[in-house]
Amino acid sequence: MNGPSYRWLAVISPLGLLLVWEILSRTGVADPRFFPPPSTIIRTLADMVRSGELPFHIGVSLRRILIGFVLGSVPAVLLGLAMGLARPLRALLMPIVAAIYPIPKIAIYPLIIFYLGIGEASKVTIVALSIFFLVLLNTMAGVLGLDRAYFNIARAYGAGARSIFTTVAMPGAMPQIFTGLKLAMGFALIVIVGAELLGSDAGIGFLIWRSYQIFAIEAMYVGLLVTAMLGWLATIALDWLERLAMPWRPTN
Amino acid sequence: MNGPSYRWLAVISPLGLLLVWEILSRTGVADPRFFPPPSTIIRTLADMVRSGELPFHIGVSLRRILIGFVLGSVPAVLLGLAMGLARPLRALLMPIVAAIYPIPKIAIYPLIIFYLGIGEASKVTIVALSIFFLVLLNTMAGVLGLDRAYFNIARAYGAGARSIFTTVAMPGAMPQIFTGLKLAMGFALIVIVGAELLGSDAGIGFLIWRSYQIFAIEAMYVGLLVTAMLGWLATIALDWLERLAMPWRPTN
Amino acid sequence: MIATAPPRVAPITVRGVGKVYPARRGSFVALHDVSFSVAPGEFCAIIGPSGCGKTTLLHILAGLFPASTGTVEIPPQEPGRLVTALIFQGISTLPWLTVLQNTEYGLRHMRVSPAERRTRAVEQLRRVGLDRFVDAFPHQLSEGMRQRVSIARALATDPDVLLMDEPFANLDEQNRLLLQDELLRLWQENRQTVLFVTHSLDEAIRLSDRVLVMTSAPGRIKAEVPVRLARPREFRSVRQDPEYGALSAKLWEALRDEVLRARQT
Amino acid sequence: MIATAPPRVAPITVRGVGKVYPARRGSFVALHDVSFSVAPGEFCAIIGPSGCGKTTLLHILAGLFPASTGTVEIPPQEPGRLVTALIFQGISTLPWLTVLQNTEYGLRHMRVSPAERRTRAVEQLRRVGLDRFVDAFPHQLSEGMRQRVSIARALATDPDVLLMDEPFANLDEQNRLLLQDELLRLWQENRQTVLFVTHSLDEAIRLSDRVLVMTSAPGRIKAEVPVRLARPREFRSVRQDPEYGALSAKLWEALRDEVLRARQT
Amino acid sequence: AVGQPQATVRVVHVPVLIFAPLYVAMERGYFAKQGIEIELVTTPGGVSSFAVLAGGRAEVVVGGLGAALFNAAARDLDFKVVGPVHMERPPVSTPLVISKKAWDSGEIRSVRDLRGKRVSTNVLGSATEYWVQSALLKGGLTIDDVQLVAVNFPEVPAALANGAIAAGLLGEPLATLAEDQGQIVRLSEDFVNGVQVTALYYSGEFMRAQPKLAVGFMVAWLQASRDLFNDGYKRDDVAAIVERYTRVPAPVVKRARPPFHEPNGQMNFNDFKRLQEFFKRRGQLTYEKPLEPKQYIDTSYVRAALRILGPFKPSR
Ligand SMILES: Nc1ncnc2c1ncn2[C@@H]1O[C@H](COP(=O)(O)OP(=O)(O)OP(=O)(O)O)[C@@H](O)[C@H]1O
Ligand SMILES: Nc1ncnc2c1ncn2[C@@H]1O[C@H](COP(=O)(O)OP(=O)(O)OP(=O)(O)O)[C@@H](O)[C@H]1O
Ligand SMILES: [Mg+2]
Ligand SMILES: [Mg+2]
Repeated sequence: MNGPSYRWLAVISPLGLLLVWEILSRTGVADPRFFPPPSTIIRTLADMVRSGELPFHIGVSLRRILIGFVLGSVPAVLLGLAMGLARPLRALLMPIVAAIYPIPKIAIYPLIIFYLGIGEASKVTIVALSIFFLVLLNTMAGVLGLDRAYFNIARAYGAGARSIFTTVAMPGAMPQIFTGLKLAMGFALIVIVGAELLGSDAGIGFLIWRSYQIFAIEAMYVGLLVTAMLGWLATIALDWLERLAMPWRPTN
Repeated sequence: MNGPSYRWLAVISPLGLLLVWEILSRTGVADPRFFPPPSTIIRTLADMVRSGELPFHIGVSLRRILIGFVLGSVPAVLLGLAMGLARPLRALLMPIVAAIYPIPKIAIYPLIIFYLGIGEASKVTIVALSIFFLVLLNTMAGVLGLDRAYFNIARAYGAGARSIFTTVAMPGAMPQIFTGLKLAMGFALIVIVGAELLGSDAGIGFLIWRSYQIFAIEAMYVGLLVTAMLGWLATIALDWLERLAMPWRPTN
Repeated sequence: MIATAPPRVAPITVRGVGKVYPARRGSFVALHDVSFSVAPGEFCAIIGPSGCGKTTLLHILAGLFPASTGTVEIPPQEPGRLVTALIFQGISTLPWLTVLQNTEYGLRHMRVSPAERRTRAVEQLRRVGLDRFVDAFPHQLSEGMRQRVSIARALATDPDVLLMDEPFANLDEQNRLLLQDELLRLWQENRQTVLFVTHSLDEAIRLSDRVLVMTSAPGRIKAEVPVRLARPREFRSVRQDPEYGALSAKLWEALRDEVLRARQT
Repeated sequence: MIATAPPRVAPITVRGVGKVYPARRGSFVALHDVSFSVAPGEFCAIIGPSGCGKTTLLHILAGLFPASTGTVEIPPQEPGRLVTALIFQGISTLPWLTVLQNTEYGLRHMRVSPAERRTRAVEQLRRVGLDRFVDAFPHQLSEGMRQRVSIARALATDPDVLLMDEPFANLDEQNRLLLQDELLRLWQENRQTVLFVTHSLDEAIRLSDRVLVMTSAPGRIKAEVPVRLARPREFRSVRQDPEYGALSAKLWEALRDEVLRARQT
Repeated sequence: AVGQPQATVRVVHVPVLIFAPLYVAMERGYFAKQGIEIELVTTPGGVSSFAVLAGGRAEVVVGGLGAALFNAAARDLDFKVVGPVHMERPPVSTPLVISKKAWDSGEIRSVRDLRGKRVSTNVLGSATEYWVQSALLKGGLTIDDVQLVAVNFPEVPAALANGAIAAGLLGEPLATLAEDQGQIVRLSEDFVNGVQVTALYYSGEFMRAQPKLAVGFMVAWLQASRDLFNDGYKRDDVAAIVERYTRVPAPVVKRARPPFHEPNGQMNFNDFKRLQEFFKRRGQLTYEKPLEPKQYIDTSYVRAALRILGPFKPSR
């Protein structure tokens, strides 16, 4: 029912916006010192790609996000599944998790650089930390939210603890795990950009902050653009991973 | 089925953790310069409450969050409902929303202080912005995810556009709106702490960063503790609001 | 025993109705050349395999969307009254409105004062035995009670025609039997024209004066089976009537192939 | 017509079984002093109002949890075979496993080689007519097909006792009638002992040799009604048997009060 | 004179030791005497100051010199550099430091030993980057011989301890604090001599609309700078004022290497030229053709103030 007229709207609206911006900026209605025309931004982007500066910063940030993401989410999923299945474990750990969870992890960043210094370790750690609890809680909720019926089927057909872990808890919690991972990606991006803003020598956040500090406005917009693109890429990657991990789900 | 033995675990586990920490710190097994004993932290907290410093910073941050939250979420809900109901509006705005949504809003903070300066306005704005898209998209998804049946009921019983807005879209999307608001609160907390870390003369984030800068590690832990408490308070407040806003939902 | 009211003057005539939905590839024909009519005050059941277009047909009759081809004659809506009231399959109430608000929902959009609205809604709730639950929310009721609310909502607007789309489909059979009793009682007090969609042979036979059997998609009327059992239709007497067994066998014969065919796709 | 197999030697005896659940305030008695027995190869139906403890009873028999009081005698599990197989109400398959994996699921936990697992599963899928859907996921099937998968899964373990918990409850009546045909055919080939829980009078009568009627909670056996209709039970012949109307009237009489009582709470 | 109507002037600052003249002038009533009431605006880092000035949200900025100054000037933002805040001369108040451990082990004993290692400055693209270059040049290295990273001053001791950096610039009084705690050793503190690194900026609007206040501000500023000449920081009342605004304990303030505040408001145009060239080479400027100092410096306020105050005589 996607009328062609609507699709048309969806294409012209962002283009239109850019065009209006370009015109306003070029005619000086919008102060080009603060709102440089998109064409200039694109030119700066091209320059920065050519000089290798931009790919370098993107690579640095991507690496931090990826490593931090894996380090944070894998243990979170395993522990989350275990906590979802085992009540004593849940009772033991939940109060601690609940206490740490609501702390915005960027607030811990000073603490982390206290202990780990300002190198890669602290950046990877802050990403991992900011993800860990979110994924843990989502995974656990996924197991807890599973219909008892699945466990009953498993047990009635002879499944032991291990089989229940792999054939019920894990696949059953998968949708919630991915909900968690997707949210986590949002948080990871904020946190890494924040951490790079606060103190770093490379990365997209650093690029934005340095451009801001030296008043290189176009480069700052380039940084924002790239951040948005990182966000899209992350979303696409996770969507793809989700389809891969859950072939049993209806596609639409 | 909450066995009393488990409840017992849930109480002792955090207390036990604090006790172990205290002992390790006092005996010097853990470096007390980095891990001051909890009792010292509590004492610092009490001092800072008594001196009025802590209430002041909490007040500043709370105010920023509250104002930003309202400024961000009210238009987001209204626009989200409208976009959920009206396809042309959705087609027009979605590409723009989708482009801006994945940018971690903290990355825009330098841009915001360019335009709005470093006062309260920029802090409130960054909170509002970091909330707006999240709430907007959740609200819209809430309307779109509503079973057609509700709209059919409304139309079969004579509801016009206005009645559909108020008696179907709004209450129907309410659960998703609150999902969005709760997520948004998490993001708002990160963003305000981040913004206060980056540049401010008051607020919890500032307190943490300054404590870090002057090596006042106890005060830094106090800042973290307070941040966690802000997080809890926000969660409790939103849960309460949610129950209030949706009296029709089963309580459990 | 309640006296049977005289029938209201509200016939339905459907002529050559077809409905085509846009589909992923091309289009999907849900209904094709459906024609039938229902006499004023008649209780007419429609039975057909899943996906044959029953809901589509009822939604066209209720005016939710137009037919692709053909014409429909049904009494037009009047201000202050909903001449044609639709009772839905599955989700039948708005979960965020109380039982009373749900019952008033039709009246709210008409020129009816709040006071009268309430009076009329409460009266109907009393008829379906739910006046104690005026301020309850749907989730606090059982599925059967929710369906009674949706019946009360329909009756509150004082309709001449009731379009019922598998109202009891989500109930277990036992509660279904009890609700059938209640529906028959209510109908006999007012004698609206009823078009009642169901999957159940037994329900169709128990309730209606006539059963229309539809083919699998695209839906057409395949057969028309009059049900001449005496009213009121008490469970025991219906079941022990030899006509009953014959009717259900006959209907199943007409349906079986269609169901098997619908299953294939 | 398929010859009826000789019955297997697997009786069930239930003596004074009770079940108490912990509840918000104190405890909730779901079953109270339930006693009955099922002969080897007998098809026994249990019917009772919603919430009367039917599922609880079956889960006790399947060994998912113990009874609070009383004893249960049922053939014990053997390695390589699931002597007692349970077929579930509602959700019956694991949505993340393919049809084949679901069917193999019981065998996977037994000492059965992967190759044999597959052979046996495919064979059962052929019996229920789903061998074309071996690699499909449950969401790609209709509800009725999913129930057939769960029947295949049970049969793959070659059980002596089938415990069936409203397996057809989520189907529309027409598909239900078709599945009843299939179940009867499968059962007549193997003659397992079957305990079949249902809400439907018609289903109980159509399928079983005997119907146990339960009271509303706490559930007890209220009545026992033997069904002496001839087998095989073809729809038309069953419906036109005068015994059928009498049986259904009788069962409804026994049930009606219980359903009304269950509704109150 | 006292009692005349006070006009509010908004001053953007960062609460650090080197901006002491601002706090001293406030506390000693020099601003009040000029009919000025100060409203302090705290910034994240000095840099957004240009947007603040241009946007008319403040009249005065006390801040550092950096690439941003030149980029903003090149974009015709409406402001001017009107006077100095402090200069660095040996021993500098922002030394290059290394960890005590590295010193004791003999791993690093001179600037030369830093080749290929990570060295930090507080803000990239600020004047401090130029100092790193100066310090390295003294040891026979250039900035390209090390890995330059940005580490905020407060993080430097921890970063050194963790080996994240081998050396870093560390501003006073943090250097003294860290030295007290046995964390650091000063590796080099004589690498610049008389280079201006922080400046006073006026917004164009302020200069045009309130020229008298603009001169008055400069008068008060120079008065306070003169108070801080020589051992000014060692005085109890000054240390107390600095403690009040920066929260650095007064005893530490007294022991820290004091920054030098040019008492006659002299600025060396060559310093600016050299900085501009330096940033150009570092690729941090967004324009091609070098700016003339006149385009962003206006010394008329210093001259006007000196006419009122007379030249500084180091009598006390
Ligand atoms: N909005 C729609 N767009 C496209 N196809 C539709 C739409 N609504 C219904 N259909 C299709 O039209 C056919 C008839 O649908 P309808 O709901 O009328 O069937 P039904 O007889 O009510 O089925 P059931 O017994 O399951 O309620 C189905 O195949 C369905 O998939
Ligand atoms: N785990 C449990 N804890 C507490 N109460 C339970 C539990 N399981 C079931 N009950 C209660 O026990 C009673 C019987 O439940 P059961 O599921 O056995 O009923 P049923 O006869 O199968 O109902 P239905 O026909 O709706 O399937 C119900 O009132 C139910 O609420
Ligand atoms: Mg339908
Ligand atoms: Mg049950």
